[in-house]
Amino acid sequence: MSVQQDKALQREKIAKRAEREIESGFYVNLGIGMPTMVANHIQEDKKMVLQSENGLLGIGRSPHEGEVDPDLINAGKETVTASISASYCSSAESFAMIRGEHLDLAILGGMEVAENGDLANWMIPGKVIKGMGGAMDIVHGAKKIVIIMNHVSKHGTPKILKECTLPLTGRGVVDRIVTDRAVIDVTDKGLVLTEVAEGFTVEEIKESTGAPLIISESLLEKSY
Amino acid sequence: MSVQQDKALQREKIAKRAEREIESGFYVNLGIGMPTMVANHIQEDKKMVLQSENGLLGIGRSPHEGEVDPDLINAGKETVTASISASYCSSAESFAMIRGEHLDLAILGGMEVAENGDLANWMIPGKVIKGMGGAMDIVHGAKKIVIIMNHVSKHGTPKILKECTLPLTGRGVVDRIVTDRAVIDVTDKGLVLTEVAEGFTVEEIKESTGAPLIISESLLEKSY
Amino acid sequence: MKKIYTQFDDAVNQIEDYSTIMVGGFGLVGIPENLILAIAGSGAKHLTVISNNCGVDDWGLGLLLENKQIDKMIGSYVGENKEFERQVLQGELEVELTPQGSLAERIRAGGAGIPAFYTPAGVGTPIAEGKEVREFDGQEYLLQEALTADVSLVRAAKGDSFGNLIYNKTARNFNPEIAAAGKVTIAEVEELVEEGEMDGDQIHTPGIYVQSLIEGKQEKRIERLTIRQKA
Amino acid sequence: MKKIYTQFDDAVNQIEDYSTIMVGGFGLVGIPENLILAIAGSGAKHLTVISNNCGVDDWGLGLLLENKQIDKMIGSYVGENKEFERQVLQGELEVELTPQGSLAERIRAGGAGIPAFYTPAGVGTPIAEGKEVREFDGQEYLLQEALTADVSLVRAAKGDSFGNLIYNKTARNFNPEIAAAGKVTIAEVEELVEEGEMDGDQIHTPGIYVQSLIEGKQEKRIERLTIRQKA
Repeated sequence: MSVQQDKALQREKIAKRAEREIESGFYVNLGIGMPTMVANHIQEDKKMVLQSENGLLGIGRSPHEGEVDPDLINAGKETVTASISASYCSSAESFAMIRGEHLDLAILGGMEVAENGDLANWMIPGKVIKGMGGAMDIVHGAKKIVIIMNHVSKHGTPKILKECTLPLTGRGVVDRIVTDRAVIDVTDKGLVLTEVAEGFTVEEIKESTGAPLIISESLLEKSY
Repeated sequence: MSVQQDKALQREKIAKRAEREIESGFYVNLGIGMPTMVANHIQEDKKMVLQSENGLLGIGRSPHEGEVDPDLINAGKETVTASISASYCSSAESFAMIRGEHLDLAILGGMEVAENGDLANWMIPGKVIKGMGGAMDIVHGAKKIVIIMNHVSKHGTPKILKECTLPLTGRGVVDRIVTDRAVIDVTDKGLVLTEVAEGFTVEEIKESTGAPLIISESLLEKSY
Repeated sequence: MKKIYTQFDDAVNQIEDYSTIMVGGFGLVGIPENLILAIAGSGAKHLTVISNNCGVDDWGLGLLLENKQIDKMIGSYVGENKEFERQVLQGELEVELTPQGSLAERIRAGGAGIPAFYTPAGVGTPIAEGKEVREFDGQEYLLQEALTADVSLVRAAKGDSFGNLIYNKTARNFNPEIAAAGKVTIAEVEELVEEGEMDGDQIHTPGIYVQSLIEGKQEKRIERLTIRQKA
Repeated sequence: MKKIYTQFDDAVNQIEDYSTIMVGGFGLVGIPENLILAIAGSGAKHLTVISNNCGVDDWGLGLLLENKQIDKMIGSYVGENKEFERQVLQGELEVELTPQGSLAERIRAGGAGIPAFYTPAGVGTPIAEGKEVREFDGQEYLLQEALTADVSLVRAAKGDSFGNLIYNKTARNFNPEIAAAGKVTIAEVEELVEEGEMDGDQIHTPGIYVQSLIEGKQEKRIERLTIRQKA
């Protein structure tokens, strides 16, 4: 298997596990990038509504060729369709919806997460700053914030840390981390390991995590 | 002439003079009570839009009997119609429009006006407080605030004063006062008498005003 | 997707004693009249009510006053109601008056996750007492805090099973912002329509703000009938 | 009642050097593309531009960058544009990044006469530097101030001679709030309709916010065409 294929599989695996966070009846915001992939895995029987922060409540599937409407895009600027119950609003109204915590869940990408729930996912010092877009608002804007990312960086170093080294997107905002290796909850007592992915041991997770882990009493192994 | 008729005529006279404040192209809010009467005097050739703070931009005439829509009222809770270009909005949006100073003019009633532009028009201590409604927002919400009222109280005492004695609706908010006797501008230098109504002399105006008056160099006598 | 009630009594069952409720409407226009009637019948007491007005003596929120179900009222104008006056004078009812635009904006802030904002309304008036005054760009402004409610009651012309709402004319008034500011929002709709029947560009309240709906027929009483005589 | 232009060059004639302009759109969707083209042709320089994004290299606000007409950009994401990056690195262009929701709310506040408000976004991040942080109900919030502009440029699907506007789908985005926040607002509309043709309940931007209009045809370039293959 090529490195490329391997990476793609890893992303699929994370997206599939993240899908389980979505309950029927939920209003959900999916961040740009890997979180968008979660949409492809949503089980048919789940009735949920996807919000796009540019001003669409009710994202549908991608359009067929003849169906493309240039006035209809998601927050990743991709052409989309709208679901049957969809409504449009201004960006100010859309972020009012977000900030007012009317969303049940946001699934976002991450660069680093700290044991207190700090999140860094928008800039790397020394690189040109492109902007935070809606990330800083969304991390304060859902009842539950789930971060999905690889467990370690491409250099093999932990991305879950005692303290973030990168500039923050939000302080103490993360509720759960879903990686290719494990599911970890951010709690008042510290990080709690609740699930371990197939192919990994608790020891391996501990070693590849840059902060102490409490092992949940109801730990699930080979969970996904 | 009965006192009643006399009062009604006086109100008509004030309303007619106040109508001259409205220019073609203006967006205007008319307060509840006497200001509402101004609408009856608007010259046909003036194209202007009346705003109602409950959420209607473009008040039309009163409905004919068969035309009444219980969902369509003005801020005085009277049934109205909507003009051809009318739009509806929420009260929050309507007051955003007001607060953002998008209106050109508001014509409001007054109990007392002070020489610095302070306005009192919402409560009399000792009487039951009914509430300020939209008055405190509107006095900050138009490019020009014109107060229309009788020049003196029913006891004959001045309503234009050095300082208001009643609790304020807004501080330094009034631009112009139109009464049954005179038109007075609030300026940095003090109150400036610009027009005197038919039947009154400058001396009489001075005597019935509770604050010093500067006489405008371009004073109009018998102006209305 | 949303809970659809068929009985108004059931719809308001979740309103408990000591709840804070927000109620849409301006005067008697746009009020959720059947939901209010049901609360009057429910016996829920010690309510804090946030609404621009408090109905009239025999209709709208006036019915809850009559039943002494309200402990505190937050609004901008309460002058249409004799019983209101009596209860205030007797010390039976607490009142918090807020300028109408500030009230609307405080409710909007509540739904929008804005804890507080500055507004010019009320500076230099009795309303400013105990509130922070701050200068921006040479002008003074008052700090006003957000309002939210345990339960919000709104009325719309149309609603669908996803909770999307469309209001009619000036019956919109406080309803959209109140729908967003309730932890739980119940919508009384004149007509429940099929999903997809409302154009997404024309929806005033997106369904995310609404937890349950009920269809009903309103009396739509008119407070000040004003008629133009035919020439 | 409103000024109706027939030439885009005339419409933007009032934009002077050193003006602050706000421009509607998210990515390339909903941008007033012909008005932007006209500014590119007008030679107006030293502009401060407030817009969520800054176009792409050869379209939208990217055209003004190419011409070095922009001194300062206030937005939330500017990553689609290589020339932007070059000018920032060379110190030719000043950038103020604001979280997208705070940007939208700052613009709304500008049009709504709210000088400042508190928001949770950015607390504990580099964005909070130099800004007041204040606690409400045990949570920390950042003070953000309103944004206004000398001239606002928006695009709508429909407009009438009273300045009323209706937007299409996600082309609405920042346009309604930007229309309200400009001292002068120019609307580029796909279709100029007769007065009375738009239902008053469906108007997104009431005419009070719009000073002039111009009808035009847009290219509506697509940034990220995403297609579902037929099964």
